[in-house]
Amino acid sequence: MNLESLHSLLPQILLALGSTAILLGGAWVRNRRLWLIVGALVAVVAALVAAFVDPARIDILGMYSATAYARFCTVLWCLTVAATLLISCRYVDLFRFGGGEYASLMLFAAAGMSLLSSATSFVGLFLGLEVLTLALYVLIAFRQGDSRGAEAGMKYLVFGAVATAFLAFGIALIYAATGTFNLEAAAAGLQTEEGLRPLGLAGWALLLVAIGFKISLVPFHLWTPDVYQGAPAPVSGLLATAAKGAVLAAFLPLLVMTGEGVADIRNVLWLLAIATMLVGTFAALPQTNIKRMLAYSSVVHMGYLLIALIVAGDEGSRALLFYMVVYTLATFGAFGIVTTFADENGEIQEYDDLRGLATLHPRRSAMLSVFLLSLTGIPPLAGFFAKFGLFQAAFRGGYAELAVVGVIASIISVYYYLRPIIALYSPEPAVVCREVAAQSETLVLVGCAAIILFLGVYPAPLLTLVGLVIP
Amino acid sequence: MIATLMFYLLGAVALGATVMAIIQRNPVYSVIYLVKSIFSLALIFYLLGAPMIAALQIIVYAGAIMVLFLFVIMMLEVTPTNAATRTAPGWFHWGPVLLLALTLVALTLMLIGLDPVSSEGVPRWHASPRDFGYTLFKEYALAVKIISFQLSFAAVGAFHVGMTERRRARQEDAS
Amino acid sequence: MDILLILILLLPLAGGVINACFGSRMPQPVPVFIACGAVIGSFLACLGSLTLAAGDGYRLVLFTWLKSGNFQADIGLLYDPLAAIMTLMVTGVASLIHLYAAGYMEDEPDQVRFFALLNLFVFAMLTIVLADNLLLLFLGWEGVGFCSYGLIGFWYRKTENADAGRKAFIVTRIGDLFFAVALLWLFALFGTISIEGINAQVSGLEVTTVTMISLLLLFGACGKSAQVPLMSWLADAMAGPTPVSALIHAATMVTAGVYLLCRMFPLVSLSSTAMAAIALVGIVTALYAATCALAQNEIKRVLAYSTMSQVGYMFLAVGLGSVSAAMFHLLTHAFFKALLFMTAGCLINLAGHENDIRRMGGMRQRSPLVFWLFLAGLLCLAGAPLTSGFFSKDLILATAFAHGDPFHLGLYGLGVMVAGLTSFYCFRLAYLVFAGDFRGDELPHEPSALMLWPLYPLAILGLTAGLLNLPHLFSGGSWLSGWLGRTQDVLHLSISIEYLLIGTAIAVFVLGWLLAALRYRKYSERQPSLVGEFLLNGWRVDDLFDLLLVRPFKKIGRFCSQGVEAGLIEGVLNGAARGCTDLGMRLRGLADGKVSAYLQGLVWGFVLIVGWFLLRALV
Amino acid sequence: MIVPMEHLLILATLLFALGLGCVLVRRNLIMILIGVEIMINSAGLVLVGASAFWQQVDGQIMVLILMAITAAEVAIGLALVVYLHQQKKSIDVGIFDEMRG
Amino acid sequence: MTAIMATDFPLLSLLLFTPLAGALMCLVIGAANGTNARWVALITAGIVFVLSLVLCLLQTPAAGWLLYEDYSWIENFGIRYTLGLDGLSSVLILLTAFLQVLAVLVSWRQNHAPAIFFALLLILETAAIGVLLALDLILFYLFWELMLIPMFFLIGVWGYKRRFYAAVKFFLFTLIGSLCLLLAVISLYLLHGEQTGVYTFALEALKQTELSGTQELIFFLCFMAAFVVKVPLFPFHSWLPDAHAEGPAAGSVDLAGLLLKTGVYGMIRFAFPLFPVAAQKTMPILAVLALVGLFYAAWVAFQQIDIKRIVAYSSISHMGFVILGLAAWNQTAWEGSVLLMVNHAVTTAGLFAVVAMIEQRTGTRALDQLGGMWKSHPNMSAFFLLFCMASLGLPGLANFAGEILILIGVFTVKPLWAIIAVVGILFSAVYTLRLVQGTLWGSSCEPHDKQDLVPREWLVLIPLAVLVVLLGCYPQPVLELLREPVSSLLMSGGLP
Repeated sequence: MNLESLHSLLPQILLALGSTAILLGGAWVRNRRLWLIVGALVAVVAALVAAFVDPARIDILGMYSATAYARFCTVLWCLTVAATLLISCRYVDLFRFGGGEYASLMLFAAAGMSLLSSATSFVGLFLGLEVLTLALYVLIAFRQGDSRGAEAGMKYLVFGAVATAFLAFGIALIYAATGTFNLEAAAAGLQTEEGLRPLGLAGWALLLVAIGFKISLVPFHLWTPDVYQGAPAPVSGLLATAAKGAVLAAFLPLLVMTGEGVADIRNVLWLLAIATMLVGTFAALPQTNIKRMLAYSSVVHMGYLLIALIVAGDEGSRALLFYMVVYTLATFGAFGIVTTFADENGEIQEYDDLRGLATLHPRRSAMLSVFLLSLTGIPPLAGFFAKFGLFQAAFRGGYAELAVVGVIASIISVYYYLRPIIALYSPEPAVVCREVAAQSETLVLVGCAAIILFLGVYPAPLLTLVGLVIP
Repeated sequence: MIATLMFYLLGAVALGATVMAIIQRNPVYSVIYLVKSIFSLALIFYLLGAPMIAALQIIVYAGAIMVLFLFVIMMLEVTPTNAATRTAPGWFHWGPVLLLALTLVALTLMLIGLDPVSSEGVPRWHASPRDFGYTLFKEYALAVKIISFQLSFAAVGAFHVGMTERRRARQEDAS
Repeated sequence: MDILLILILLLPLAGGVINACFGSRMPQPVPVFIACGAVIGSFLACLGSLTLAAGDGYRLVLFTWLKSGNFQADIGLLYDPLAAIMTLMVTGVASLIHLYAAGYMEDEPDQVRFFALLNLFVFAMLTIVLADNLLLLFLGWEGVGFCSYGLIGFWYRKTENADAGRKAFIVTRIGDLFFAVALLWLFALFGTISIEGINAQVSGLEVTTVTMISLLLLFGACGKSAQVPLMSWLADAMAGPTPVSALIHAATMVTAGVYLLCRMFPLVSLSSTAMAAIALVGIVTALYAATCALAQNEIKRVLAYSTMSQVGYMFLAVGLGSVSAAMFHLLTHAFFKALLFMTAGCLINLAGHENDIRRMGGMRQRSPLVFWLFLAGLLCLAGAPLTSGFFSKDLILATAFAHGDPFHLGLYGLGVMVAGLTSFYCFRLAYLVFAGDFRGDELPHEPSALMLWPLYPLAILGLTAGLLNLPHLFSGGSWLSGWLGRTQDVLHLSISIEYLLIGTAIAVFVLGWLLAALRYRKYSERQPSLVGEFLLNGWRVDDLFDLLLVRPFKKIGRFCSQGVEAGLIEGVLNGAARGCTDLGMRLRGLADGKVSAYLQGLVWGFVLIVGWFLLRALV
Repeated sequence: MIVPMEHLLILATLLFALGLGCVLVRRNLIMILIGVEIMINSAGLVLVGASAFWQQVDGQIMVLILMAITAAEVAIGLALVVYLHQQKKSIDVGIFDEMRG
Repeated sequence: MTAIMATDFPLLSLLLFTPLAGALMCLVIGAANGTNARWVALITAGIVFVLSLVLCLLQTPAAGWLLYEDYSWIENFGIRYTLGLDGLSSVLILLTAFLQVLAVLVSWRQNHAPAIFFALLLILETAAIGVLLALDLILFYLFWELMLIPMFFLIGVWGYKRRFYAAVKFFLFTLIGSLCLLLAVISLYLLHGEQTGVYTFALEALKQTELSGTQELIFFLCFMAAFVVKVPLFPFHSWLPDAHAEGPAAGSVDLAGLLLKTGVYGMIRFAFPLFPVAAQKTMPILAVLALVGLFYAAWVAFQQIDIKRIVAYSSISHMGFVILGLAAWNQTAWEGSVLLMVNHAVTTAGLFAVVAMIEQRTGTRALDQLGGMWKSHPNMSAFFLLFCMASLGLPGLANFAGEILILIGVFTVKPLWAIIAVVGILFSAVYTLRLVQGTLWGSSCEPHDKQDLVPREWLVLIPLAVLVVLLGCYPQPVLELLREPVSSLLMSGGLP
């Protein structure tokens, strides 16, 4: 633990210290908005540091790395968390979220995510994941006295704990087989002529369960809609985007490093991808609650991302990262809109309650439409190029069948994405929701929508960037 | 030789205690059985050359975590009567689940069995507390720090979640 | 001169368009003036440009209508003797009819529409006549159909009228299809659709092809000319105002088919089979219509069937190879039939808007003038000696006789028989309308002077038009045949045979008169016999068509819309949608809210993964 | 090594399966958490065994990390248990099915 | 690729993005006041119309692109921003721009969120123009899909009772087709990249790709899936009647006038030249489907009660005619097809406009409740009659010119097809006359609004009526424009 390592870990340190500081400060100054803003600032600063301060060294104590890829992810999650904080301004007042804890836990989660996606050893991976999960346990059940929040927290806790156990046992098995926690070395140690060693396979099976839970792959997805529905909308947004993205981001190098042994895992992933895409899609069809729908949609999108993971290589990684960014923007935005529609009675979740909101809130409705259409993958929104890159990668990698299943899923997805939009624009209003969005909310959402539109027209910058950072 | 025998003995005890812990209807008994299992595991750890871990196992697990469990159980007065499921008795679910667990065990064991790890000729090894501490605070210093953060935030989280309405309201008033 | 030629077409078009667009904004008599002026102007232009037509005719191209690849259709006029005579007749008769209509429609609030359509109709008819290519001819051809649709259904408030218009449009359009196919085929063969071009190139064609194309043209002509089997629309078309009946169904539209066949005569005449078919269609129609006319109760329907029958004669003439006979009959028929219809209009007014001859009678007392005019028309129609109808009909029959072979002699025999029938129903009509006392109870509605005035020239023309092509027996020079350049149509029969033929014709005429006089001089109410009923309904052809065409069409339509569209396609789609939703409901049911169930799902997933890996490791 | 590695793995696997069984079968939230503890214990067993097998301390340190993490998790988990109990007066996970579908 | 008119000014982009800018203006200016939005939309549409008219007049009958723009865009995927304007596209763009002006006028009284409504109309215009200009497959696809969104909203938000059903059906149908297209485009791109090492989506480059017979067939079918659904060809037409019946008037005008046309354009510009062999091999199938559709739609139209649905099915029937012309694969037929497309757009737009007016005045679209409109609304009825006559193919009016060219072209290749198609003309007469009969003639229904045409409606109908007559009597200018593009497209496809 020397200065150089600390220097390389600067963003994460900033996040951790910032969260502690806010926690302490929150005990004295009970001003909710202040701490949210401070938290967002800290996150942004961390992101800037990660983006522009060259790390002293790449390898940090054999546990983490400061590669371009890791820093890119750090920036991404930091910004997401900052956005989440900004979007919660009105929300925290509305539901009287305690002063500093909320912001502090968010930052802590950001630290966890950033550690997670820069992990180079199983120990680092495990720690990052636990930091993230722990923060989320609390955040999901953050709204006091809300029985749904409590239920969601309980469900996430049970699953999280079981997943932790699976992860631990998987890591233990792999360690037993190879004698190292380093991802690369472990992968090499598991490799034999014919593929992975059986012990490695057993370990991987356990790891897959844990990861599958975290990014909600079918059949480990069942908790997802309940938790998303019960959690506060901003937290759901974070859960659906950064929390999943971080795990995927950690998973990508893991898979890349596994080398040829990946062939064995690929089959399982192939199966999981197809099951995830289809089951998620069909289950989303009859939903009438926008948060649940978005939950199932996130399941489906994880299936799409699995395609990129399976393809791997440069093409796959690029497609994955691009898709992840675009998906994050859109999903986050959608949850953000749900956040802004919340009032004292709770959040507006049912489609029936959305009816006719467009006449009252044309801008937010338009933005929600943009987000949902981007998720559908309709040009000229970023979602199109994301899917385009994905399918193209799938074709190049020789997984045309996955692309076809993906296409089928996106066709069906039209139905459930369009339902809330039509509800929004229907001429006869259901309930009168007169909540005016706070400035910070508008700022963040307009930003998301603008980026989605921009990337939909001109995705080249992000594509180039992503091409630079792939592991 | 004795160590080997001890291992099997302790393993059997651990398994037995665990089974007992699982099937107890009263959580208090479960916890007690679990402590028994943890003790046997700690001994096994010792036999495997990990005295520090064995000690910590007893201190942390048995001493802290299990006590915490007990504390909560006592606090909530979770007795067999009111902890029992409202619907069918626990046994009702056991059939399919046991089948599942057995399949799982069988599958995993078969997988493990396919990959024989030749442990013959590996000498007994003993990690001294000194080595342990040295590695922990040298190589894994970062992990230690993260864990300390983690624990403090766990405290914060637990505090937040566990806070009663009344107390929260009082806090709100204060601000 | 070109401008005159263009004016022939342009004036009615302009009149129609101006009336259609601005007529309703003009003060009342102006549209009528415009309409009448346009047609009369057209007639004058026609007279003025007549010299152009002599000899081989004159060709004028205005602009290119359609040009694509090697296909080219111009807006071009071909003004040759045939077209000229036809143009003259159309514009002339139309002028008179317009004037008559101005009187007839005086009280009609929606005059503008009427006159606009009437003008357009004349324009369309002139387009048929003057077109130098088949596509332009087709334009007129269809235009005539549309205008007749609008005019027949002019009194649209009564659904029957509108339906009659629709029937006319659709039935004639069936014929148009054949024409269209012939057009396509001709283009495919010759690479041109110019009438002259085609007629110049036909000689090299195979006979079968010619036969096929000619038959297609024949069918096309049948539609417009109401010949068997596409004849059923004409009788219903009487639903329109009387001037319309006069214009469309006497003088112009129905003659379009005859004109087309004459136009394409160089092509058609190459195939003897086609010629025989044309003749046969003609005679069958003549016979059919004559029998139907025997039993009709409405004055205009009688006239309508008589038109059909007379047009049948014209077809017969074409089939016999005598263009001039056909054109001769066409002309004379135009005059006296227009006269008849318009007088019938007067009669209907006089009878108090009563159509049914059973409720007329004694009309002579109501207006002797109309009686004489109507009688003049009837005499022409019946072929009374020395009237124009007599000469033109005689020429056709004589031509048939002159061929000499059994087939044509048979045609002649049937023709004579039809002449007898014609005479019979003409006098039946005359007796029922004029003899005895008035049987209706409506007050007369005196025809205005404007309605009567145009009748005189027509009556005179009807009675004297025979002079146009007077055979040499009557020391005539067959002027029409000469004008048309068809000297081969002039018959050179021996005097005795000519006298024999004339004698037969006169005898048949008298026989028909006598029989009619015997039966109808005294009116008596009687139940129609079965045969009468059958004839009254036009041999129940409508029912046959209904059974053969309309009902299957509707049935298939129902099958398509209910069976295929709503049942199959929508069914499959809805089924798929429901399948998806059901699957969705089932999958969503997996998440039943219970943690235990969720955990089991997790473990099942784990088992599957491990199982799969085990399989991989074992194999 | 005092015992073959396989035996150790078998013992651990059995423990893991027992823990998992506990998680699956019991509906008492506390018992579920206890089941998770058993599972994590079994992971620790493997790690210690592997540590002995490879003669490295790393595995043991991982066990320590596991313990700490478990402690944190249990702290939050039990706080949640208390919170849930406050709300519904029960810690039976089966009755928390307000959200479904 | 050289352009005839060498100009550095990006005229095409200007043309393309003017409506988009107008849409933004609509949203900004019109948010508070609906009238502003209407005027912005009208003015924008007018500007685009004038622009496209100018471009049309600039066209020379020479081969090649009049204007051509090519910029680097997304290098990572080899996607370029390539636009090209030739006679074919300029004719269709002019049509689009023209109809868009009318669509704005038709929906002038739209009161539910007018700003968004008109913005969507303008976005739709951009998309349609983009489709007609794009020469890069992904650019094309982008605009192709972009057409969906505004149309979806127009139907789904401003439609009638079953609007969600209709909108989703429309969206799903077209999306299924276009995703097939996307997959094929991607595979073609990869194949081309593997063969030449150059990864590009440029149409010209992709034409050079060497394909095996099966590959070509599969790609072709995927391409056609998108286009055939849009056209729509039997049996993929099921979305159209619903979309028309449930959509607002402007939606129907655009649907019939713009969207359907892009399908045929896609075939001519992309599917046939890219896969000529497969195209020619499958032509008979296409022709058979076209013919079946021609009659089938006519029969179904004959059974409809809703007048809007009758017009919708008549669209399907006419588009069958268009496709039949394409299947003939020769100059005359193709020119006829494009001409018929233009004419049909004008005619059908007129029909939908009048139907909307009828519905506005009577409150119903059911044939059995209507009748005798001529009595109360003679002017409107006259226009309706005119459009109906054009629709049933009366010579001298718009549709006939195209139909006869198609028939002539088809007859020289396959006489039987032409003969069958001729019968189709009769069928169109049958159902169209039923439509006229039920609305204009007969005893009068009691319309609650006795007002005949108002000035705005005159403004909509007169241009359409003039065009209907003009295109029927003198379609030569359009045909001149089409000659070169069509012949070069035919050449690149290889004449059989």
